Amino acid sequence: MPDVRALDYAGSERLTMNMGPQHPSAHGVFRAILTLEGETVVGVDAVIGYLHRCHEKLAETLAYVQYPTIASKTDYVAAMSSELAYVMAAERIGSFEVPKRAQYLRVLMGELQRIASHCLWLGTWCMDMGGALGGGATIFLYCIRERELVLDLFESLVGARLLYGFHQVGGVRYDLPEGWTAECRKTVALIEQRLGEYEGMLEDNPFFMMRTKGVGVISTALAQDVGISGPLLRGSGVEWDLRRSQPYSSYEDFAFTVPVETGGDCYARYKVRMVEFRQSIRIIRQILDGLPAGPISSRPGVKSLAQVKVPKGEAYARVEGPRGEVGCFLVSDGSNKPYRMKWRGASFSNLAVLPHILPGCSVADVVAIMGSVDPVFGEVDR
Amino acid sequence: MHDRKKGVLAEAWTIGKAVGQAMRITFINFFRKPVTVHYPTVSRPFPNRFRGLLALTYDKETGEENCIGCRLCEFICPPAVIKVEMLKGEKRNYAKFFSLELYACEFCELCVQVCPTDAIIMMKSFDMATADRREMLLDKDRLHAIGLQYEPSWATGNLLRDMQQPPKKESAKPDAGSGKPDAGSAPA
Amino acid sequence: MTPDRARELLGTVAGVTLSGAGTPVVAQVEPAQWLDAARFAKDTLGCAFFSFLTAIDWKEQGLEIVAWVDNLDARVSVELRTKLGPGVTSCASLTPVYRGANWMEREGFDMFGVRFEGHPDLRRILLADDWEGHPLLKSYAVDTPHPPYR
Amino acid sequence: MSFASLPPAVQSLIMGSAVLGAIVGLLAYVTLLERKFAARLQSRIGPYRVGPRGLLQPIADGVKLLLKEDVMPDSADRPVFKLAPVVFMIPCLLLFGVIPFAPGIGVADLDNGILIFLAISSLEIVGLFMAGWGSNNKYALLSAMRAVNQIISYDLPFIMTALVPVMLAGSLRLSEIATAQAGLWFIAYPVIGQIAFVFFIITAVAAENRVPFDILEAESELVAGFRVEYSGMKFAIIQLAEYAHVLGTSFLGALLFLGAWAGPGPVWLGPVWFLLKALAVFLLLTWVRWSFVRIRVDQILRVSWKLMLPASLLLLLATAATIVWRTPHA
Repeated sequence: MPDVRALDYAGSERLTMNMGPQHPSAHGVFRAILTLEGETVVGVDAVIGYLHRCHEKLAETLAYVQYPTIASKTDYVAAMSSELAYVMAAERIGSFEVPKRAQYLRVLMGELQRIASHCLWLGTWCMDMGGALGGGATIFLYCIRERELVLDLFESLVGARLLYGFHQVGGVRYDLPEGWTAECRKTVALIEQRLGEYEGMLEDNPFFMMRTKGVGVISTALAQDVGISGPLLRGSGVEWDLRRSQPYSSYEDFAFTVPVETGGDCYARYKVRMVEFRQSIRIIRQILDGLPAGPISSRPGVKSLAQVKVPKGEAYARVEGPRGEVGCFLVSDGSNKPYRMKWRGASFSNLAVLPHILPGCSVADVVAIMGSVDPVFGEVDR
Repeated sequence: MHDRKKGVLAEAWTIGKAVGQAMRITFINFFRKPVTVHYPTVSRPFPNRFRGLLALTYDKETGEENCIGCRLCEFICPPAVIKVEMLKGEKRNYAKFFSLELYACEFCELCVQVCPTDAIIMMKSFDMATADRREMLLDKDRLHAIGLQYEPSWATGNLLRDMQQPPKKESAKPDAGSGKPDAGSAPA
Repeated sequence: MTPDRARELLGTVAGVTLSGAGTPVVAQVEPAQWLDAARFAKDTLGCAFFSFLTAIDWKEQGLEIVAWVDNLDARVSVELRTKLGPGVTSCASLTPVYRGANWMEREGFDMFGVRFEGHPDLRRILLADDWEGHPLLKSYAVDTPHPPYR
Repeated sequence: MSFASLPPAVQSLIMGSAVLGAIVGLLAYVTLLERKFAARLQSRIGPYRVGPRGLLQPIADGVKLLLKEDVMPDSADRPVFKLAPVVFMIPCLLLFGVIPFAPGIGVADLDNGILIFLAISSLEIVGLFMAGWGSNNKYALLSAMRAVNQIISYDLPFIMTALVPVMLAGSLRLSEIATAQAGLWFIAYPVIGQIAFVFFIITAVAAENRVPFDILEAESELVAGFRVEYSGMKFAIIQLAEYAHVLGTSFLGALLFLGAWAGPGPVWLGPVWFLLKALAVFLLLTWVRWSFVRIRVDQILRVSWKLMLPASLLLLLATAATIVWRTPHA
């Protein structure tokens, strides 16, 4: 955080303004204590932790069979990828194999989740920029309309719309119901068509371009230094996608491109995510075409608490979630509960970049930048 | 706003086109059917696997309660909302006491999955808002009553475990979990 | 840069013990060399990407600090670890090398009470400022009473 | 005894009360219209629960706001805080005083009607700034400062654009501008008419502080802007006044460009036509509002001073030139 007093003092009175924790664009419970000079931000103190639920302590008290259902509460907008990070860490320590069908299902869910999550991001971001009583709300409702379709798919698969409990150590808990693949194809086709509408409303639109181009530039060096990941990192010109660079769960079987933009501004992040939308749809189609038959789990379904025991060891499993690298660092002492779990939330690191880029922006840019970072506070505060 | 390379007129034309485009899209959506569901009067159809209100079941043939008070669900429950006491019987055991704190339940379906007798299941219902928190503390009678009141979801312990069953070593017998996409539409 | 080359280079740094094979390169560092090892990882190994920093409480053996950095171009991951020793709660801060260590170290201080020497702004980050104790220590029971909510 | 034989003061009083009553009733339903229209743009239904198809919703809203607790911040500047909604409301309602709704129907058909209209229209900023200042809230203060910036910079091009029909009609009297369009609505006037109308819509949206120019409300940055501390009836008054201002501008737009009460059918249908046209302008403003994202305050000002103001001046010049060119030299 730059020292406010060290900045050059223009002679006007400074205003300290609290943005959050109760604020329409706080994306949950983020509190930014802004020091303003007129409308220009000169100092930022970011306060987080309002949603802290001791997930890391909780994980030490819950067995490997129990925690995946709660792991979904860390990043509740992309529950599938957070669950996957946890079970992958456990599988990596124990060298448990995962059947091919389960791996494909995990990828399928991960990509659907990415679509759902990006829908929410686009909607809320536009709402930040466009106002709840204006065009932003329109895009928000369009995005939510499409996101609901994806959640419908999840609901018919696992029975829940937000917190799935889909993964378990050694595989997945639910197989596809009848008619699901056809429904899925229909949904992604519809979403692909609607994506064009969002782009039509936003791209070339002078208002949107003015708000996003050149705003909140994150340099490549800063991006790596702070450890931001996902679309933000790729928007800053680094080609780093864990699905490509460290493939997990059979991602190497699928063809997709990793979008990279060099602008580092809000518009670059927007472009990256819009391409990711389409690439996710592409991966989903490939999976639906080539879904292998077979079991969905290498271990029998959960019957008791002590069923999954993981040998002594440590592992760090990282997953490319919609917001970036979701990591789970697991230390096992050989019992049915982890000895220590470190949750590396993508949003936590992504949000840590804000104090570096906000000074010098105007108040209106603060919300645009924060929206483009796409933080989910369940994951920041854990 | 003003791009110096292009002329003012060309710039105005691009802006005008983009503005028209945005307004055209909202206009298209004006004629789409609203997606709103008039919730309390109309209810969205529940999917078959809906994870909703929990309930206890009776045996269809004998009319006896299915729960044997084995406490497996109590042990597995991540937020620890289930409390069971066992009552030893001659032929079989019963639950002497069964309570479920629905206000802390996270609907993960683990209790359903571990139940060896398919006694605890989930119902196709979610609207359980109440003004009194104590109403969400469900005892055995309430849970049985809920089981008769709503339509049950597809999942039961045995069905879920079958679905997740890995292939048996050597004798790979086809079961619900392997092979074709599983018949989720079959009611329990 | 390959994992093996990184291993070879890291082996030349004083106070570094290597273990494991392939990626990640696990380097056990003496606490005194902590900052130097991180600087070496960034400058020489090209690990510019800072993934996370955390601590593990090994009960009577004391705390261990774990940091994970990546070289994104060469796809080499380096896991730096240092055992602080029983009863020691102070460690050099990585903030001069990695700006991302700022929040991670604040979290480490918050949860484990590790005092990161040289951190510009070591405050609690997730818990309230008046919280008592450091919850992720094994000595902190899950049902420790907490001050009432306000 | 006929209406015309009454003393002028009594005539104005009766007419004023009638217009006020009609406008307030209309305003309530204009809010419903906007909500329904916006809902359909967004694939929603909009309010539908109160009364048949939600028709009683404005009344329910009014009752709710009436019954709500009126909260005032402790450290607010009390007289200013209390006075602000009224100061804000009065000019917004006064707008309707100068609009002729049909030949002879209207409170006052002044010979410089449009000037009065434009003057009153920019007065709302006083109440707005009072509200922002009196709330003793940082968000409100920022919003009030933005408001002053924005409204001053957009009233100028707004006035310039409104002068185009004045020049075409050759009169400042609103009723004469209306009758001058008997042959050709000014929106159909070649080139100049259409450009002027587009400019009018843009500047009107900006002067009404509606998205994409609603930086003073900007709820994602400033929560609710200048009205963040207002609740209950005071909030209702501010809300009503805003809608009154929008509706007044819509009437002006219909009068200046769409031929006011001209339309097929008998003469008594005139006011109905006028109302329909005004609502069409209102819906256009609404449509713009619900289609774009907001722009930043400095960009708004830049657009105004560097683009809208020169462009509207040029337009005015072009209009003058056209008129001179088309007028046969005597």
